[in-house]
Amino acid sequence: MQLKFNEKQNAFRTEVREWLSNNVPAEPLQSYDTREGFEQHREWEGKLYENRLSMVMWPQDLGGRGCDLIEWLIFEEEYYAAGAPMRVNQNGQLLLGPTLMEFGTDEQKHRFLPRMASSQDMWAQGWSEPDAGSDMASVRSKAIRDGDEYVINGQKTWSTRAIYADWVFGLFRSDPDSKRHHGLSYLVVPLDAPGVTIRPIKALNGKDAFAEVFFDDVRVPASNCIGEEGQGWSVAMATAGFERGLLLRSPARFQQTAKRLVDLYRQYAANHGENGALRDAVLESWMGAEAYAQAAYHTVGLVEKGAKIGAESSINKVIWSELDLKMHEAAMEMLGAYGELRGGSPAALDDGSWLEGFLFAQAGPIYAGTNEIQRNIIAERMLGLPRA
Amino acid sequence: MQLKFNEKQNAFRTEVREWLSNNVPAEPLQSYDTREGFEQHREWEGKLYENRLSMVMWPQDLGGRGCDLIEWLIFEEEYYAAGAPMRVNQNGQLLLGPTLMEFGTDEQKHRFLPRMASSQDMWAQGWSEPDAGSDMASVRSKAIRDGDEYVINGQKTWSTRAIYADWVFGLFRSDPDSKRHHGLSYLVVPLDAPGVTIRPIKALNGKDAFAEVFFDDVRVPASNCIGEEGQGWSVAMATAGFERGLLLRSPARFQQTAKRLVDLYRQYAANHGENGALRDAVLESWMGAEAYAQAAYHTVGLVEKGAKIGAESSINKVIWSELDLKMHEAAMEMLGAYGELRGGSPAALDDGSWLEGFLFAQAGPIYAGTNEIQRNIIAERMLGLPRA
Amino acid sequence: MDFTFTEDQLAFKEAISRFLKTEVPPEVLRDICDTEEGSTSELRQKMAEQGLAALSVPENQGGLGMDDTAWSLLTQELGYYAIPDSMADTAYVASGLLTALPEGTQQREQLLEMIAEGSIRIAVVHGVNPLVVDLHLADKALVEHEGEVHLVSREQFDCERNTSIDSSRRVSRLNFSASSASKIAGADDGSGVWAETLNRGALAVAGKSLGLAQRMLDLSVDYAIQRKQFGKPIGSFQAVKHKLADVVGGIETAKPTLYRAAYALANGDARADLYVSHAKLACCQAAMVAARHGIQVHGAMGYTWEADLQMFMKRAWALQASWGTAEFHRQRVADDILADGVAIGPQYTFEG
Amino acid sequence: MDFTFTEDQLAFKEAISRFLKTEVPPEVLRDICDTEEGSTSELRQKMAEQGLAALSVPENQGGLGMDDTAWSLLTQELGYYAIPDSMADTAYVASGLLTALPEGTQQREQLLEMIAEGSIRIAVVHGVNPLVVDLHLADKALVEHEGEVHLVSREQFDCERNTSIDSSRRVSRLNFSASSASKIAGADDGSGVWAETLNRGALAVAGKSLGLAQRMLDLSVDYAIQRKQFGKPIGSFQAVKHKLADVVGGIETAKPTLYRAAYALANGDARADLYVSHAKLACCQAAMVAARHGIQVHGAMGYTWEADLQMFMKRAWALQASWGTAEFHRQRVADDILADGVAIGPQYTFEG
Repeated sequence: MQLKFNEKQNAFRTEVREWLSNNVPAEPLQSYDTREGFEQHREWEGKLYENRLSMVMWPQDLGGRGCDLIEWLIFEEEYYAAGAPMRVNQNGQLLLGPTLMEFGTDEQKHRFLPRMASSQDMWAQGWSEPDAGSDMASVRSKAIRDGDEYVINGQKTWSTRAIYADWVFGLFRSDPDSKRHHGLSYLVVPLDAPGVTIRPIKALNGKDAFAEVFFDDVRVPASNCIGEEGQGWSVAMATAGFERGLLLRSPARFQQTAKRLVDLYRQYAANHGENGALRDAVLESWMGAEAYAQAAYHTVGLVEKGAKIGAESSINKVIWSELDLKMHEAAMEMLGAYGELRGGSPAALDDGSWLEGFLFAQAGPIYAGTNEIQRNIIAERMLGLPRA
Repeated sequence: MQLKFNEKQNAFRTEVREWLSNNVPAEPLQSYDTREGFEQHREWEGKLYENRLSMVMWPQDLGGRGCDLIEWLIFEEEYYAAGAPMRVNQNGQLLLGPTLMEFGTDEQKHRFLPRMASSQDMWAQGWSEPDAGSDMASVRSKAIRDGDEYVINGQKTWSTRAIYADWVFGLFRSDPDSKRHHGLSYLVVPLDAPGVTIRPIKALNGKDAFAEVFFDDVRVPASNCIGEEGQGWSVAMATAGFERGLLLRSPARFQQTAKRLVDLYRQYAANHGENGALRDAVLESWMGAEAYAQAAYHTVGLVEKGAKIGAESSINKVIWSELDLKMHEAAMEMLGAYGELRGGSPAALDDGSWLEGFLFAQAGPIYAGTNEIQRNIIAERMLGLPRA
Repeated sequence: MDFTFTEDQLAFKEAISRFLKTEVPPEVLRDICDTEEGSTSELRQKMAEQGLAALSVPENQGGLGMDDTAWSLLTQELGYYAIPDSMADTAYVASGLLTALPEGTQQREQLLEMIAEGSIRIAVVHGVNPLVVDLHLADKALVEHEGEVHLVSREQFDCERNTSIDSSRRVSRLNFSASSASKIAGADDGSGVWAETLNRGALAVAGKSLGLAQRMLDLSVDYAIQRKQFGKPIGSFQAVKHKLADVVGGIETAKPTLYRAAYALANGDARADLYVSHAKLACCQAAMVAARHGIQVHGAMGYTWEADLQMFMKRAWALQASWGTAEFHRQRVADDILADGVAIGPQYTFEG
Repeated sequence: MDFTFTEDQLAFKEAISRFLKTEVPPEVLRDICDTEEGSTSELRQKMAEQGLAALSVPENQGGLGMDDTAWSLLTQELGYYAIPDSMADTAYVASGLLTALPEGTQQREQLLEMIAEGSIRIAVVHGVNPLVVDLHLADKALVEHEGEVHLVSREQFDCERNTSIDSSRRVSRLNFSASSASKIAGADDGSGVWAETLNRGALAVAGKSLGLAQRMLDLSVDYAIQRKQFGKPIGSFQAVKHKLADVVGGIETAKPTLYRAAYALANGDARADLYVSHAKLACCQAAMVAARHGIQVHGAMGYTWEADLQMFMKRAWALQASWGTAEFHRQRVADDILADGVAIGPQYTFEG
């Protein structure tokens, strides 16, 4: 055990820190759930990419800088500490990216990954279908092979920011007689292809954060299939752990929220006096975020020694999502009557940022596999409890 | 709505209060989970009975004084406020008692109820069987009719204090070919009958609080059957709500615990300073107990106007059992390092009474139908959610 | 001892419930959210016609003279239908305040009559509740100032508009200059009146929160029965059942505290602060649990604007700290039950 | 940066685990509970032979010179098997205390050698931990007195015996008269030493609690798989699954905090108090959750003396406030992270 960073790691931290302090926009970008904000974020991602700071763990020739997991953690720490913008292309970068790395042909990798890292291509995911939700294998959309093409018909839903994005990826039933997780293929589809219709779905905050994507005889070349035809389920599952795992929500995000909460409490206590229950909520938040960070370094250490991340991803998912809720609930309590105010309100204490976070935190236990599903996975895969 | 007691009610309260203040033993009785303590409690129950204060709601001719539910609540309030002994014969008085009232013949009522009220007969329940637990219908013990008698073979378990008790009641399979809740009969069996063997089960606190009861060709007269032969399930179910309902754990019990917790906190704060989190735990406790009390008066008001208690019993069960846990957890935190000490320890702060309560509170979410079963009942019967 | 409502009270509540159900279905609610004013005078007028405006105005001033217990039922209905209107602020809180002022206080009888007729909107402004709903529509405001009661007309105060997460809830802060002209009662009369008013404000929030909790439960139950996953209705999964069972538990234990508090207020109970704060905490907590479990049961659908759930969740969140934060009310409970020689324990459920 | 253990450390832990599993199965635990002494010299001797006694005694005094991180693994094993012996108090806490005293301190080297040989039991007595395990068996006690370190032999102190809910845990309070004869270090040296000692005591409790949590989880999983109800293993019910999944979550997030704290202590980190208190809170909390959900999953069986679960639950409850209550440790966390200008945030996970 050696809990010190080496020189290379320290140098990388310094470089990232300095670059961010010179480049993070002084004014927060607009919400990436709006067209304008989306493009602002695309621009920011381009800037990151230019400095090889978009996907630090990707190989150099695909637009990254070949960092290891420790360096990635360092990057994340500095990124969140600097208050840099939210990452807009994570569905591509974190879900499709690793899949392409593992299953993509060389041509596919070079075609998609650098443009994904730079956000020249923005990606939406098409995991869910109506009436499917957490049941990912109940895919009804079809992609039938016709010569060198697939003809796609069907519907995806809960595609994050699909109305602004350029591409969508997902599972399609390429064998029309198959059931459940058999006979599926993993395809990528340009959202401007003829036959694609996108209908926005407004989120809690009133913004078009999701969309339904309809496919009506949409044709894509067979080269848009990732992995073997009919093997889509294994292709998707091999990296599905990533979505739930470490990369999606790095500890730094929650450590930064915890730090802001500590600041909010100090301010609260200065105005209203100490409050034991709120103090404890703040301490619990800080400890929860810190424990998650330490667990991440611990896991990363094990991974570097050859261990595989398994159902631990599910533990992380449950922990950060519930931690995020608790932190925002505590913040709302401290804001008191002003907690309900949205940004732009003259009486808002923080221009509505805690409120926006509170709303988004509500989705945490739902997206990327509901916490109920995660708890089933922990119980069944880690503890060996029998399926119902 | 009229939240004032009338003169009769106030007079009753005064009578009970005075009688208790003159008669409650100055020294706490020994635990009723010991032979000696059990007999001390029997004696106390006899004294209550002499003054018609054992089963205040029962009719005069069966040993009670014909009180209504409001008067019963008043009795309970005074009883717990006076710190009077725990009731040792509740399994008989609250589970079998109402069943006899509804299904017993006149002969059965007069034979059993007054002696039950006075605790001359102490009753153990035989609801559970090995491998049955919360699944009450999986009865395997048999009671086969042979002329004017039943011949009983089988085993019951979790019979509270059965090693000290005089009688046991429960469901037995009188039709050997029947399944689940069909073909059961509700029988009462003297524990000194030939063929009955009792093996104690030690509880968490080390005392013989439960027992397994084995039946080996035990013969009881057919007149020991309550209700019709083969109708045992309906007989038991008609009043099973009572166990989970209001009567088993009156709000007064928890209000008294909450009051003690307030006292403990005041003492804690005097020694260690105010503590916001503990203060809040204490406030929540008081509010929880008070809400339960108010809900009880509300329910009683509705019952007096003709409403039936249904799944509300399950709500009560969940609420008081979890409240009791929280209160005792808060108390343990306040006792700090001394919380682990049992009665008789020189350093114990409260002679171990909070610890005993803490141990007993652990059983709350389990006995009388686990809280998981209760939540199923609430969801299925009150909300109409489909069974699995 | 009778902890139930009369047939008349229940019948009135039923009538109002039917009326609101018909007049303000979720579609109408959505339409009103999109208006500039956030509230419509038609709806206000219709509610007045149903008797809501006159409910607790004294009979002398043309009202029905009903007390706080009636409002403990009706505010639940206002919450259940998430009525985008500050009717209770005028007809319950302001009316209660005016009634409590000495007879003959300037404009007292006249304003009460107008409330009963449904021809006036009066906002009540108190430091504990800095964001005032529908202040921009108010004809008059009754304002707390150093314990005194001030009455100001719309043209005499500034209204700083703010945007709530609940888009049917239009909240503003008031700025005005207190003067002897605006004062209608001094601190000697005012202090007691304001204590009562604060309790009414909090109790109205409690009742609405409880109604919201019930509505969120009902929406979630419907969804859980109808929505299928893994080939079964999700309501058949224990995780869903147990969450909704906990919502029921929260509602059922909060309900009697609301009624208890209303009774205390109506009968001048010396411990009304304690009971009101208990009710406020319990009802708001029930609503928070209903919202959290409700959205979880709804899954991704619950996170959308399209599902009706969001309108009720947002109202519940907004009401959480309205008329006193949780800490404010916990402190009031503590001030009572942790005091020396206080009457607590099983004998004092009602007569403390 | 490497947040993992070496092969050697893990192998040593494995060996101790196998040894304890064989030597102290639940039956033996039950037998020991019934003895008068509550601990056996045979078991103590065998543990010493395995190298536990000498583990962190400096090599100069015949020990293995291993640091706190080794103990963060081994205390988990002591907890997992609920070892009814105060070995860690002597071999970790007392040994650490003596090692930290200046060389040449009266009896220092001699006592360390005896610890390494396994020929002495030394109790550590500090105000934060008034109830001392196995004090009645101790040959010596190291006692905190106004920041000084006092060393007293069994015949020089009174031992007030008390009965714990955990019947294998024999706790006593110590009474003695401090004198210049008993003093082996003054407050100048002593204060820093006691601060470290308190952290070691708390960390040993944290490690044991985490081991207990894991054992309660394992027992509950076994039970849930084997026990059937309504025709199915109860482990197939979501309510049971989700409870046990939460126990896993508690354990997995507590574990790295334990290692982090041990590393801080071993390396003289200025914020060791913060990390130790975090670990103590997280590990004790994990054990409390494992106990609560464990008994619930066991149903009535969990409430009995017969089910093994009870031995582990009781130990977990008893350890909850041992070497500092939750509030004591929360206050230490608050003292650090709520202070002015403190280094918190994502960049300071390790180098604050």
